[in-house]
Amino acid sequence: MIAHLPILQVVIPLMAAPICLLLKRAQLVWLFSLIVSGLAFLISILLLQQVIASGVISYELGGWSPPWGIEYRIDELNAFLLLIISAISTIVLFAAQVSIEKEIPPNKHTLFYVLYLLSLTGMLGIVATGDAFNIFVFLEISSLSAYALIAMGKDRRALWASYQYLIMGTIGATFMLIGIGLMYQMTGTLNIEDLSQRLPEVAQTRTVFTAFVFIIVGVCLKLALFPLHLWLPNAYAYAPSIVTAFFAATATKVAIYLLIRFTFSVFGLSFSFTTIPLQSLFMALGLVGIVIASISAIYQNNVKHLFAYSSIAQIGYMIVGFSISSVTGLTATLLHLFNHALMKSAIFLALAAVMYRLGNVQLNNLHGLGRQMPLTMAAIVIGGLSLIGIPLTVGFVSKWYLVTALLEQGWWPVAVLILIGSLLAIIYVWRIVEVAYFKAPLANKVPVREAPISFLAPIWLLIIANIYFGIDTRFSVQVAQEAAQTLFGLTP
Amino acid sequence: MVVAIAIIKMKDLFAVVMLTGIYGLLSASFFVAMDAVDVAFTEASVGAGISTLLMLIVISMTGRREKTTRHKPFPALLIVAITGGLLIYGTLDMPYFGSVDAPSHSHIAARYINDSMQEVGVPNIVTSVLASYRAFDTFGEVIVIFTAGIGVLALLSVTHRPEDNDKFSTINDSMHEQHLVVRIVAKMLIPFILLFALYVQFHGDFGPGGGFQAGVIFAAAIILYAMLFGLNTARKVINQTFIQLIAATGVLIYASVGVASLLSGGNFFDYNVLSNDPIAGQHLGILIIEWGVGCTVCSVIIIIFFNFAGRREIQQNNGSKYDTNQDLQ
Amino acid sequence: MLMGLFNDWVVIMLMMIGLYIVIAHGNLIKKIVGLTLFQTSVFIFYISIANVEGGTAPILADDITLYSNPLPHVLILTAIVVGIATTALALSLVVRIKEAYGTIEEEEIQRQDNQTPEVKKEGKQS
Amino acid sequence: MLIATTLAIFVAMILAIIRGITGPTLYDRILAVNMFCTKTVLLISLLGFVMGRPEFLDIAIVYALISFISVIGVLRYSDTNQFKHTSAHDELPKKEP
Amino acid sequence: MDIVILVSSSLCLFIGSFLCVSGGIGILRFPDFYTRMHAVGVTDTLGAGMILIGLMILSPDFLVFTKLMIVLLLTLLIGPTTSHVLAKAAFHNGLKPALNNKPLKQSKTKEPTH
Repeated sequence: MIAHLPILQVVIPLMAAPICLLLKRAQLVWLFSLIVSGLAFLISILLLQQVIASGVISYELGGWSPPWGIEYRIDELNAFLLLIISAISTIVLFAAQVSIEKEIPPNKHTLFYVLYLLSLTGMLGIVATGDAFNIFVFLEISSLSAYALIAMGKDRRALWASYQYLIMGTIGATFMLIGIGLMYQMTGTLNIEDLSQRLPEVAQTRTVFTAFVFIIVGVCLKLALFPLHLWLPNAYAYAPSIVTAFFAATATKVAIYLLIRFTFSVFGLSFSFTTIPLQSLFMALGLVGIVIASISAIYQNNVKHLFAYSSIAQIGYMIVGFSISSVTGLTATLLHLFNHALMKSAIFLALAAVMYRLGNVQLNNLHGLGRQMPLTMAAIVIGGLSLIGIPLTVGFVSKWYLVTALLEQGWWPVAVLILIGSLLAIIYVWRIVEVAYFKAPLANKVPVREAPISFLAPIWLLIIANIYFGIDTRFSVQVAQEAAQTLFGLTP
Repeated sequence: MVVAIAIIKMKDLFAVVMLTGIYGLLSASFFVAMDAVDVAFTEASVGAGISTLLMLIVISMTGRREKTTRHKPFPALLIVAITGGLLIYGTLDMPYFGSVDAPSHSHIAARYINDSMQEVGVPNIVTSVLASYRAFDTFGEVIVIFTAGIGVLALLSVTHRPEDNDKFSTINDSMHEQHLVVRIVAKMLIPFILLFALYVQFHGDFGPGGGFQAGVIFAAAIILYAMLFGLNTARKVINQTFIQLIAATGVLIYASVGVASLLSGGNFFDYNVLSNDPIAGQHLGILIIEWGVGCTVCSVIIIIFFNFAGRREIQQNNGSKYDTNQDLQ
Repeated sequence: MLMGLFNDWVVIMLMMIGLYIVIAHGNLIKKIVGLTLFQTSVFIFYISIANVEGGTAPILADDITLYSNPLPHVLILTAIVVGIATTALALSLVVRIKEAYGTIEEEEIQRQDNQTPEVKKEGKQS
Repeated sequence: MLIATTLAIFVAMILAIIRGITGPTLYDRILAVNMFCTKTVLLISLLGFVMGRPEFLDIAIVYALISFISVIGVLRYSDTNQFKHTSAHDELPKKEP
Repeated sequence: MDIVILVSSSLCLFIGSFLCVSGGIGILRFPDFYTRMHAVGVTDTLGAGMILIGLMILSPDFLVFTKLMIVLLLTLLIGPTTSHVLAKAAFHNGLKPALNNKPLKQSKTKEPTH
């Protein structure tokens, strides 16, 4: 069975989804999807071990050899991403049962889990596959379920947000489809490995250039890179909180993965970074994204909005790391990927707990919440500190690597801008701290109790992970470094 | 082309949808002219049939007129011009239309054309690529449509109370008294359509067709029935839980082929191991997965249609939209 | 060269018309129509990639040697399904939006959102 | 002859499209679409013959069916909407005599 | 024998295409909905029938013949039915025929929906 792990990784949650539909009872379905997600997590750990021990795993679906059939190809980068996604999914699912009780009508609970599992499948499928068109198909699975999940939000604006996301997402996916079509036309293949070998022959043609631009723009639409980010804040803010926690930690990461995969593995380093001024373009967009998104975050009154903008800013950091195009820079990006998943899922889960008790997350309703829900608010604060990049938290590690990478290249001004971004992060996190701890509770409000244990356990698990990986960086740094080195074609 | 431009100009959404139908038909004819028969088959039933129908239902719920709002044509035109210009720039180095020696035809497609008969044993190359070489893509496709079904269910489904049903059915019946001729013709046609769907299902190995097309046609027959004899009559024939069951079962049938091949020692979706003779195994595998596809597609389309149409009836009967809204929340 | 690429250019024009409808129009259903148009044009683009001069449909027969390329056909079959799935979901969203907002015009929805965000929130809470 | 017929059908299709675009009433448009569907069925049957592979008539059958279903759908979902409005005041009296 | 087949099929095809084109002109030129409907309904059914019969004469084997037969039956069944339903629906919804040079009524599309 060990040889079949790559496919099981994707197929187990996939098959679980229709089974869930058959099970009907929400309690049972929750337990079942939790088990399935846990199983996926287990498989991803095994896969990562296997990859680190013995290099790239290739799995031929249907027994057809790669360029003809579809191939699953797992290297360090994939395995790392699979681990992040399935881990976050499992942890978030713990809290799901209680959280959706208040946010989704009871007759739709089963459907919620089905969609959740489908979305998980889609993301795992995108990451695991080694075939360009298969990426498109799974991208659509994950995004269709994402639209439906977001639209399940209680507020009517969730519908509108979901619609906007749908339009943007579909345009993005169609752009990718055009790009894949152009690549196919020039090379006659869809397999990523095969593409990377055949593309250099035709790299100078204008068609390949166009294909590259279309794929990158398509991915950036999904990624919510700065000028194309408009769908993200609303989608995150009005989705059911549990969905926000899951997507904030995983969806954009998958898009980053796609970006890295296409630029490094498919088109190759020399093409991506020399033919096109990608480096400076991404650097500029990333920086502008950091600054503008952080400033917008400061002016938000809805805490979910606030952290959604902060997500856009964090994407900016990852993009900056990516655009340095050195091993250290890419390591920083991958590290930040991992770390950001940890902190954002913790924060949004904590917000889900607030939502559960309070019914909303407007900033001026949080008055004095630090005393009423001490553990939850403490989690938010630690997550926030991590966003700022205080030492001993994960945020520090990745920023440290990022700044190091920048200094290696001698780009002082960029490093300074990144530090300014951190200062802005201090301001918006401080706003929450101020309201929650230093303002008296509103007079007319019913006091709320601490969140139930099914919230606190996963939240604090994530927070502890936040601190643990902030102190003991061996695991994450090692994996990220190896993945980055593989992508640059160096043997670790 | 003309149709497309006309679509921009039209304010009346109804006309727009009709033109979309025409556009679907046109593109399907183009597919036939380009030798893509399977695609034409699908596009005809989907583009011209199902999606037009869905849009019509939605329009009947939301109103027909588009407001003459202030468009923002300039930035849009700019974006469109940039993308279009880029694409045209990209086409400059493309192999010319229809050229035989383009790289896309020579690399992997050549094996499909030359060897698929020996390796899979199905005359329709599209089917053999779809169901065997790239079976996982097709699996993904089934999951996509399944997801859409679940999504629509999550967004639109309403719990039905028996007393509502009675109220609706009276209204429906009065509505349909007058369409006597159509009803008789439809009664003659529906069995034929169902039969034809089965033919398409099994004939997919040899000619254009297959699970997806068959599913759509089958669903179309049931939609026709529902449109003419009232939604509730159709609901009595096919009940909602049952149809969800079928959708899920279809996916599971498909997946079980993969699992079976896994258990008998091959890779996922490796049909060769399903039987002693590889070709027989391929045939068996393709047959079963086509059934899975057919089941899922058919039931999902029925789910989508029932939910749209059911939602519409409730809206009409309640009169005020706010009532429905509260009903749902 | 003009003839060789003419087909592609027409397809690109179609795509761009679709995209223009999506971006420029405020009516939600019109946007979806535009999206369908855009996607269908991409399908046409793929199918014209597959075309081979003098070839026929890729169904094996004894006396034919030149077939058009089956792979894009397969891809487009999948993509059509994806397209209808997206359309269905988008339309169901439109129905819900109409119920919740009473309109399907983009600008009105945004105006409604901007007018009463806080009041709405408070209402939900109580 | 086959090709000539194909061309003739093309012409008819174009005329139908023009009516579909200009058509002043809704029913004109439905009529145009219906005619267009019939013409497409014929066109596809003809194309099968022109290209020498007449096996593809299945598609023509599907088109015929789909055209029927979509016309019924159009009528069902354009009609009943108005029925409710008209039936209240003037539809019923008209039927009685 | 061959020549007979060729001539008869050509004749059928010719009549069919003539009818189709005239139907097309009819739909464009006639003054109101009902006359257009007449043009289309009559020519479509007959034209399609003729073309299909012409093809049937040409058909190489039995399977093709059967399929053409099915298409023919479908058109014969569906064409008149749709025309009927369409005319009925139009009439019930208050679309008046344009009689005696009266200006064309376009009330339908303009009718306010409340």
